[in-house]
Amino acid sequence: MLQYSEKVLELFTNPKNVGTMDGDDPHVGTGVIGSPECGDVMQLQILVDDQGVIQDAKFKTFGCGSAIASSSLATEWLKGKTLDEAMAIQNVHLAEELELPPVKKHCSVLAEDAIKAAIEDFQKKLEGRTDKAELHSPRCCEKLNDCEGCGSHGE
Amino acid sequence: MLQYSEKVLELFTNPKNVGTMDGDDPHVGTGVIGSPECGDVMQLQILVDDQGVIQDAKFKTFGCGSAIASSSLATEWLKGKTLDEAMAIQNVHLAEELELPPVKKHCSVLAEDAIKAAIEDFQKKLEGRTDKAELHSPRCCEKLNDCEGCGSHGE
Amino acid sequence: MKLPIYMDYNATTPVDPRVFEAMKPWFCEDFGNAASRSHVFGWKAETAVAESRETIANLLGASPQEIVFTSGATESDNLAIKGICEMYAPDGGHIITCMTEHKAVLDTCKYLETKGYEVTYLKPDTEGRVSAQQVADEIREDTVLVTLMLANNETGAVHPIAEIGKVVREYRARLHSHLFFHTDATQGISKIPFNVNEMAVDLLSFSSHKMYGPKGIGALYVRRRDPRVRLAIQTHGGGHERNMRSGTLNTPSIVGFAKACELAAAEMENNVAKLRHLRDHLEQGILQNVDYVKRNGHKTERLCNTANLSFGYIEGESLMLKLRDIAVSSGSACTSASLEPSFVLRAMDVPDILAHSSLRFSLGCYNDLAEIDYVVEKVATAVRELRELSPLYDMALRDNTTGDTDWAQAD
Amino acid sequence: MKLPIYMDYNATTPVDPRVFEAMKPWFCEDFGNAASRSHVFGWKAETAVAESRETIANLLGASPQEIVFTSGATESDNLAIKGICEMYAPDGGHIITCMTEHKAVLDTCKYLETKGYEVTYLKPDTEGRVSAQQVADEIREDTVLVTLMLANNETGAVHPIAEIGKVVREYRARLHSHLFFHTDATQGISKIPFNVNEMAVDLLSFSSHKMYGPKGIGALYVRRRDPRVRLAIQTHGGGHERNMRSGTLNTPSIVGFAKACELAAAEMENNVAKLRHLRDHLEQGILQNVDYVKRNGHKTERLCNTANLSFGYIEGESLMLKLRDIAVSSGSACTSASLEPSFVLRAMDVPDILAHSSLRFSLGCYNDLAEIDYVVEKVATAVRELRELSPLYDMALRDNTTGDTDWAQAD
Ligand SMILES: Cc1ncc(COP(=O)(O)O)c(C=O)c1O
Ligand SMILES: Cc1ncc(COP(=O)(O)O)c(C=O)c1O
Repeated sequence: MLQYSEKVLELFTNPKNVGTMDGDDPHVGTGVIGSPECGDVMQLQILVDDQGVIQDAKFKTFGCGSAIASSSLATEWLKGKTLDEAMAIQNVHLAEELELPPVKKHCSVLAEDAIKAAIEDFQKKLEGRTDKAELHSPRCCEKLNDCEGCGSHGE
Repeated sequence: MLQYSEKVLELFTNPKNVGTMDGDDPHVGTGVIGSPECGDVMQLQILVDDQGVIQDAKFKTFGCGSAIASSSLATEWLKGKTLDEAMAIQNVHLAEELELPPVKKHCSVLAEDAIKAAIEDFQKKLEGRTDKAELHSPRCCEKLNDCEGCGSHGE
Repeated sequence: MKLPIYMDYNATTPVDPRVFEAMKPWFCEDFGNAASRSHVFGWKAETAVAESRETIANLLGASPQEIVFTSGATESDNLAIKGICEMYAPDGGHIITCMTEHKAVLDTCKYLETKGYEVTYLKPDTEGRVSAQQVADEIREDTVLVTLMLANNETGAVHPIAEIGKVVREYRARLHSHLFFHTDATQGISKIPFNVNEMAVDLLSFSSHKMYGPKGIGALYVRRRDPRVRLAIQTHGGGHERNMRSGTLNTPSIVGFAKACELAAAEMENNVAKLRHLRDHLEQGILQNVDYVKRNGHKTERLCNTANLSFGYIEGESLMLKLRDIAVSSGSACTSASLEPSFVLRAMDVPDILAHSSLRFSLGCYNDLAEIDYVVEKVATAVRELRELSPLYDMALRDNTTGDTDWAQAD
Repeated sequence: MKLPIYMDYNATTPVDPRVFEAMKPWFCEDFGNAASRSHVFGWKAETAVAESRETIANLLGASPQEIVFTSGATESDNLAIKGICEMYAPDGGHIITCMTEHKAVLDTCKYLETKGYEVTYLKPDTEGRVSAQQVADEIREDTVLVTLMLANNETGAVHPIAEIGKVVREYRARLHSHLFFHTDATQGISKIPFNVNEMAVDLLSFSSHKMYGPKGIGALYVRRRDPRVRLAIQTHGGGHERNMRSGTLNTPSIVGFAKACELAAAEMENNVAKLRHLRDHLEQGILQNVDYVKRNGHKTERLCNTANLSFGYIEGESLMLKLRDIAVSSGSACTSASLEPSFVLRAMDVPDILAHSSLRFSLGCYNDLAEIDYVVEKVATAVRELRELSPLYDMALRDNTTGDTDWAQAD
């Protein structure tokens, strides 16, 4: 556990937009990213109106404080955005806003991926494709080598 | 330097019988034992009367506190003894009296050797032999291996 | 109640104020170098070291000459393992250890593998223990060292050291070989009564800062008789510590270490009873208030102060963040950037997801019941809140998979 | 005046009370493990270690990442020498050192000789110094390490480190080889302003307890740039200290070490002036009152606090016994049972008998002029009394051999 920024702590303690929507609703797009074995799973859902504007967003996250804060922030940002605007959200924006330290960057990557997965899921539905939302392996799920400053040499 | 016994300290601080006699006097026997390189040289002299009784004894010693105390004690013990009695003085007697620790045993060996050398020197003169007293290497002058508790691994 | 509450005593302990008192004069006043043979400053230090050595030896049923001072258990482990291997099997040999040892043992063994030694890493059972039979099965003619810890730092699981010691002795006699038994007793030594002869160990590592003594000082017990154990020197220098470990002796810390051992000997029984009571109270309290909790490590053959629990469907680091005013540690390694969960839990076949969900509570003699109650309450709330956030919890309930795990039950 | 008077600061120093004050809170209150990443107890310790590292680095003109904490200079020397040799010349190579190095260096080199390394032991001049030319003359293509101390513990003689550093750099560039320069700066670091870049050293060992810090903590400076120096691990474990030295960090001692470095930096100039004044006063006082005294070590290129003097015709141990209320050390090794006089003096061609007659006075910042006067008086009396007992003094006077030695003169 690292020393978290104020912003992460605030969003972790009082997360916004926690919840689940009906994944079968054609207006809902669902992205689930991560793997439990790696310690992070993010589920992010968007409710899109007929104008392609995101009316609502919800998340549930299994993961560290930064992961929870990143997903909460992502849902906040999504609300009111068009899908194109939503696609433009990048992990660096989230990381900067939350002042994530380098070792926590992957949490923002995860959130970006979850946004994209949710939009993709929504678009598939729109196009009549029927494959279900499934767990995506996150891009960042590689063993990091740089263990300088790592706590595993605990005691 | 070791922690010395009371007896060694007393004899070191107030040594008895310090001095030199005339080595050419036929009544005087001189023993010189040790080597400066090894850190100990004892010079022990006896004045023997015509009855073969030691009337006086003197020493000078270059060496540690135990060496000085051993030689001083030896001179004390010699006075009034016959040569045969003097020959019977052994290093263990000196070591016991002075409570020498094991690493200092060689000081008492040195003193015993010095007694014997002085008597021998006197007897040579008596027998008319003319070779001069010379420096004998002491029996104990070997490198000790047991360095347990040695201070050379100083700092 | 003072916050934050420290419950990470397996990581390190505070120095007992009585230990600190004992150390105090040795910094500024009686500061001599124990190797200074020529004056009273040195003699005083030397005497203090000798007395300390005796106190420390007494705690183990050892003799003072069998205690070698080191800078801590890491150095002790290195000295024991490399010291034995290089002395008795300079051209390579076989070592038996366990997958859940401390890194100081494992990394040393891995190093020796690069030097031509073969290492068998025993796999513990799901409760974290190895059996004497497992050891017996692996001993070979060229086995030179069995190194197994007394108690595991993460789970508290205690190995059957006495039985293993007996096995090693038997094989040594039967094979007429140089075969030695080392135990890293760092976590156990102040919580489990220990006698090196009854346990039949030949070498034993431990560290002062895990038992209310100062950091930076530890010891290696090295048997002198039946058999006499020799070690290849690891730290060369003036030849201190019977040539097994050179360097100026750290008098204040040695005195403090000895005081800690003296107190451990005198107070172990009471402390153990108290710690077990507190730990059980904590564990039962949590199990009564939280479902889907798994206990890691053996239920009874376990350190009296340690509870390692996995909380299903939530991640350990976020749980710790909820418990910010309680100092515990997590089986989720490193930072969550490293995706490696605890290798100890993994070796016990704890699924990675449960390893990521684990917390280690390790109690100490300064904890009390009020703190335990506070922690139980806090943990229950935190778990509830995080499960509300957890997609995995939803999925498990939906897919009805909660029954797949063998959750612990309150007694 | 308080007796006994301590004049053996090269053996160890008392902890400065300001250092002790700085250490205090880290034992019982802020006791966390700097490796505990999951709570504030750990963070506090980690921060203290980081700040300490910076203070220590500053004293050397190094950067904090270049400081590796060890248990003392002995361990630092071992880590530097074996670490370099095993990393850059695993199959053997050539080392240059000097006959008067500390045992931590010499014994490590001797160990490496048994592993196939070749070691050149430079002979110092009669004043205890080696020259950069001597080093240059011995560097070969397979030379991997030059290890020479900054200042000698027995005589205080100071080597020309900057010049030697330059030579090593030149050869490294010319030979395109892995060639490094290590200095054991234990005795010099608080008495000689030192900058690792100006001196061109790649590795530097030192120990806290020689500079008014606590025992049991030291450091190794390991250069990170031009060139980046890597070391073979000597203490395996969790990978602390950028994997160069594992084991729980000793926070209180690290904090104390840093405070000692801070004070050294701030007060070095004053201390050096004071120490030189006291030392010269002592030396001149003795030379004015006692004849047949020889100075061991260079007169000017010498630690400001050290005077190593041989008193003709008397033995060192008996002299110390006369000076029981003054704590000094003797070049007569061990106990007089060992017939080995100091190997340092021997390497300088000091005759054995004068080595047996030598005393080392090493002063510290708690000495004062009144003590110096007392010591001069005591020494003069003791020498007179012992010469009255000395058969060698008689013989020298009788045989008129006193002129054979180059006795020191008062200025
Ligand atoms: C089982 C075990 N062995 C070894 C160590 C290492 O101890 P130290 O850091 O004091 O060297 C520890 C704790 O750190 C431990 O828990
Ligand atoms: C020059 C030198 N190097 C190394 C050491 C060893 O230091 P430590 O005993 O702190 O390991 C000392 C003193 O003991 C020393 O004087």
